Amino acid sequence: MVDTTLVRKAMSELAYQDQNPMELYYPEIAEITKVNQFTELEKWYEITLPNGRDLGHQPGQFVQVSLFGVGEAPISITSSPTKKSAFELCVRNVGMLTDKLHLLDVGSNLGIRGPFGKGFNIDAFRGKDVLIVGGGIGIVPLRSLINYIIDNRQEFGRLIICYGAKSPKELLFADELKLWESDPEIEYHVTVDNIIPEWKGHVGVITTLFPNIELDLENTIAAVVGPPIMYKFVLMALKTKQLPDENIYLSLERRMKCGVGKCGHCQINQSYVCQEGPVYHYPDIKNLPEAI
Amino acid sequence: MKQVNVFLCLTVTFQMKWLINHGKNSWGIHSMSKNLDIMVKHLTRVEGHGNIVVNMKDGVLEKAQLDIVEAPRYFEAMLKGRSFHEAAIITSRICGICSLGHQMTSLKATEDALGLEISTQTELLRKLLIHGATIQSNILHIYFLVAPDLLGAPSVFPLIPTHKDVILRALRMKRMANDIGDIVSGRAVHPITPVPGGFTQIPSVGELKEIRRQLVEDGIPDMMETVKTLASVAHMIPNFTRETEYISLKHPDEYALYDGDIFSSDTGPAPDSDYLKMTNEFVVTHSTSKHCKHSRSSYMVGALARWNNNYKQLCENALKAADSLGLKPNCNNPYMNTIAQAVEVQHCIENAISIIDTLLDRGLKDEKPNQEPTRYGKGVGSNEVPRGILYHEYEYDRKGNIIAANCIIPTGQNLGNIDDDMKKLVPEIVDRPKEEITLHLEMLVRAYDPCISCSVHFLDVTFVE
Amino acid sequence: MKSIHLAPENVSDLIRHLQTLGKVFAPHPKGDTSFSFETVSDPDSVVLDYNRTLQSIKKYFLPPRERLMSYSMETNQYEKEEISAEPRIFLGVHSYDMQAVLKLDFNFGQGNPELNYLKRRENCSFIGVSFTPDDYHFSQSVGIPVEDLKGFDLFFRKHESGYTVFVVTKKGEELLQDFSSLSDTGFESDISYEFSTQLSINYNRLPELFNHVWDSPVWEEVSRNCVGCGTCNLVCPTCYCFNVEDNVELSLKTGTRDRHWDGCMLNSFAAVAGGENFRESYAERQRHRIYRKFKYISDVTGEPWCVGCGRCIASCTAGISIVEIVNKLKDEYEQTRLIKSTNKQERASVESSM
Amino acid sequence: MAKPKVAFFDFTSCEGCQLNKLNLENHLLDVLEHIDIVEFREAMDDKADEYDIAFIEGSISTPQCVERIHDIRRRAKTLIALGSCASIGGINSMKNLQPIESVREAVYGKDKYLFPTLPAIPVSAIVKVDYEIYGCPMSIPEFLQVFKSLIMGKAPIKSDSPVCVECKLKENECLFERGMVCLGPITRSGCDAICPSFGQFCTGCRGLVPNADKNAMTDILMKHGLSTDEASKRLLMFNSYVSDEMVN
Repeated sequence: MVDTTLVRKAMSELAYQDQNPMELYYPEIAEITKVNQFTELEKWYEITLPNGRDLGHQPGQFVQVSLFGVGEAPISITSSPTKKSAFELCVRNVGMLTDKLHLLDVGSNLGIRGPFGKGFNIDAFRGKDVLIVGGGIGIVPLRSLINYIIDNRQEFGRLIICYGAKSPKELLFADELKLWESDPEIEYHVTVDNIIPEWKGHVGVITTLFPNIELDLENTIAAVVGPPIMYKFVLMALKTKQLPDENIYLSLERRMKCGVGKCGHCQINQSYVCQEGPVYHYPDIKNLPEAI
Repeated sequence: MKQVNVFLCLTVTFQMKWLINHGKNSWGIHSMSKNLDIMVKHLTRVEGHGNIVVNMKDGVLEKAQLDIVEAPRYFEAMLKGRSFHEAAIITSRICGICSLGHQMTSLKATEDALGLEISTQTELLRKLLIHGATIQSNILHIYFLVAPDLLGAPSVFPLIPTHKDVILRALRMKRMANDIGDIVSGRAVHPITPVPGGFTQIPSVGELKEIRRQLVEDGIPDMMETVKTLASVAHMIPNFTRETEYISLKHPDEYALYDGDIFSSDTGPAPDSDYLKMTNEFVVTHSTSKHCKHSRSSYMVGALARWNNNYKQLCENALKAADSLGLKPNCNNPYMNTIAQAVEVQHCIENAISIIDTLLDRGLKDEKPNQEPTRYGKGVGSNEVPRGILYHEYEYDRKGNIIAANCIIPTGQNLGNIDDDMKKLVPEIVDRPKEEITLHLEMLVRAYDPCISCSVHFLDVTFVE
Repeated sequence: MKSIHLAPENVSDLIRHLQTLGKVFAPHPKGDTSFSFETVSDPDSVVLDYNRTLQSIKKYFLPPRERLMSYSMETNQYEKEEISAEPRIFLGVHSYDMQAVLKLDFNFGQGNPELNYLKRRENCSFIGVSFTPDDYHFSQSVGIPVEDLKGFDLFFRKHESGYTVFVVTKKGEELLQDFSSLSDTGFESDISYEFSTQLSINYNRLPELFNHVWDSPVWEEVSRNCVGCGTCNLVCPTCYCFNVEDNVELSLKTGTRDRHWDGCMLNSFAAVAGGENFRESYAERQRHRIYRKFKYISDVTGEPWCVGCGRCIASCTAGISIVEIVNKLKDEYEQTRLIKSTNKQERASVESSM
Repeated sequence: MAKPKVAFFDFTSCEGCQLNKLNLENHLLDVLEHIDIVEFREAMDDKADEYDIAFIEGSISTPQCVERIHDIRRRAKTLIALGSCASIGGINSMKNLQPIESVREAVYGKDKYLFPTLPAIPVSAIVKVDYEIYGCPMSIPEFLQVFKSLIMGKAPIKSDSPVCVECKLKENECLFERGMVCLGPITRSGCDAICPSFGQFCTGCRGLVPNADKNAMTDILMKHGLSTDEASKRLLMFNSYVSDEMVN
């Protein structure tokens, strides 16, 4: 640890100050303890911090995953905070870091910083019906919330899950999906975009699931996560259903380098996604022109 | 407008065909009954693959041709309309191996055409650069391209484990030479700072001192070792001679590289404005590039030509090196070009040191390049580049844009001479095994160091008997 | 206020004195017509009369390239970078650049205070100098006069006969302690500094203006000549965005994690791995840059986040001026408001006449 | 793990990039630690049937080039365009500015559709290129960066910011300040602004950044003293190959 007394002294001379300066950019070395290749593109990892320390995250938060020699990238946590001593990530191979991450197996090390950002405000969901709307890998952070609710089922009302993917092949967490589907306490709806002969379920974009769902408008809180293009349509559809904006939470993706509100990449108008997001209360951002 | 032969540096095409019409000399007797077909394919790097084809039937040499076919790159057309600021940038791209030489020659031509005077400091720095480029190119040729032949290896890579100290020495010498380029001109390949009228930026005193240190502490001892290494394999160099006209620059006060008059070993000096009379480009029907001649059917340019014309002006240690490597004045063995290159390296190292001393003694001055033309018209630049004498000629309009350009490249000037050497060589060695004949032919082409791609060990030999 | 008089020929003596107290940084000539802050090795080469330096002193607290750590890819262990907090004295700083440092202090000191920045900021003294505004300076329009003393320990006011050096802080007094005895003079600003370039709107009203101009056609108009080179970001003393990259050694066994300045005008600044770019057009980027200067952070701090140094204007090869943009936005906004209100009046009068 | 098989090929070019590889001197032996060079015409006779990584230098400028590059592509797992000629057409593409319609027809006959712009075109106009290393000559640090990435099995970082960025990071005095005109504002960085750092204007040898606005850049050049003709010539020095023409 760096002795911060000197710096604190310096800080007292600065025009602005609030707390002790921090070493913001140094990761903790964690270990991959389980791996599961979900699809061609998505791989699931269980990560254990040194001494099995609890990550202490909220559903919807992310960590900065770093691989030495490759770099760092923000990745959503997919496990529920109710799972202690290890956490889980599910990674789509879309970039340089994820490309390399996909080559790693059990026993490999990686660097972790975080958890960062704001997750879903669980208190707002408590006692309410919960509508989950997940598109594509949007289901990854939502799974953390879903499993939290399942683990604390009595604290919440209905649990309605709407999950959409491009094709059946791209549906993640297949084993859990079966559990959700068969769980009488979960209203599970799934759809795929493209018509595939062997797919017997619903076909169409995710909003086509909505007409069949009855909502208790005052008493339902929605959590929406998906690709940028999805938000416009989902929000429009929810508006049509007359769900109040105050009842909607959503998570936004932006480029991030630091995770601590410094590097500037994730900024949406005046809001830093890594600080005030990635999960936003919809009324807070609906007037930000750069948000959606 | 004149077709520019700039691609000669990269592409060599010549064909020869003649009848051996007598059988009375020493080789003729043996060759009377000889049938030989040699096809050396893929001489060059690209699809145009250069081929050495030797075809002898009943002792009569019917065909001896070296084709390297590559599309002309139209530099002459590219230069048309270009500003004098851009000419050297473009022409340095004619050849990455002799980019500095092209640049220097281009700058001299532009300065001649526009009446731009350069300072003594600029001239000294340019000479230093030319020394760096000459060391670099000669070392590359000696160690990477010729040494494998002399050591019986297919390339330099197998020599890394077996001759690691030699390879490391070669790399060190190359780095040292490139450092001169990097520091003085920004970059050894396609130099940056030399512009018409001077330099955009000059090195610092500290940087020059560092180059000097390298030249003294590494360059000189490494060169001594180089001479020893070469001396140990010099017996592998074929013994072949042919009376030849040698053309190079000649300067009254120094071993001419940057400056001087054109000088022919046959006819003596001529001003560089006479370069057309010295080169006399002519079209051979079977070749896309022109040949050159002067007082005979062909002439040679390059290190051996410079040695023969100017050896007296080399530094003492260079002459000693020549002596220990068996290089004598008026040497007519083209294979000895490689040895002449080594001798030049010795000279360039020592001369570079004294140029740096002069620069440091004078004190470096931050000078702006002189880019205010005093006239617009034609100008010629000539330079000794590693492979021989290089000419650029430009004509500028009143806006400082090029109207016409001409470049004559050393490799092109040597084509006829290679041709004539082969005429004499093939019959002399016709009795030997084909592999050996082929190797001798390859080594001959390589000795001229036409260009990395034209001379190296990628000659894929195919016999078509 | 305490002060000393310093004849021009004595400036070097003072610098030599300061060098006994810490490492001294000051403006030096660079290139043909430019200046840059450099470590002083020869006090006589320092230039106190300069228009602006190519980069502000930001480069000493947030280096253009900075190593964050070195690591081994075999053992997954890393070493932190040592950040030196040696005493440093910055001489010849203009008021706007000082203010820019204070603004960066906010950016790096609040939220998650960053040790790297703050450690470098520690043990620094600042000596200001007055300047003659040129065609690009407009600091007064953003509330920073030439003789703004905030942040300085000492301040040089230039006269015909040399400098009056004012003592601003206790630390400043200590810097002069063994150099010269102090006299007491007032600090009346009897010199007036004319700024030829000015915002046509009081900076206090800027956040309000920026409430209305998001959709202004001015953004497209001023971005027409923009090539997105990012220069305006990279010369700005209050821009602090950065990128982080891993670089490995040729052994492929060890490497470093480095950060370097980035800019929101650049292509991939807002692009995510999936390919989406959240600010695709130059106009959108320009708008973001200017909103960061006059709205986003200003809403929190109450100050413009532009210090009026004029670097972005002076160095824009396309001739785009932040002052012109703001003035145009204001004009355009006022005009549309006028049209709206006139329309309303007209309508009202039409209606009443019916 | 077996060392990757690496091959180097050259097409129409000045060979400067090949030379620059040999100019790695200080790193050359370290580089060779990681790879097996199976084909490198400049330095050896050997040939191989397939390559893990093929580096291509030079522009495509004849039908034989096309045939050969297809052949190399088939045999290469990863194909990399090395230097400006291979990656953007480079200085060779200046000849594309000449009227050569008839030449095209004559040279390529019915196959001329392969060459809508003329002989000198980048490798990517013919086959899929996995990565590009820009520069005339290619920059050694960038070559090493890509090389290391490939050996590590990760995608190399591709710079899409302009040379201005590197100049500003180095605190160079802007060449426009010195009365020069420079293509730095729209030229892809990665050279560490080597030319401006040595006081020479950027010639655009690394190609243009994505989204480059040539019209706006022409305006800038004209604002700083070039005529329309000079401005467009300067812009086209290394960038005469226009990719949108290839679409047709």
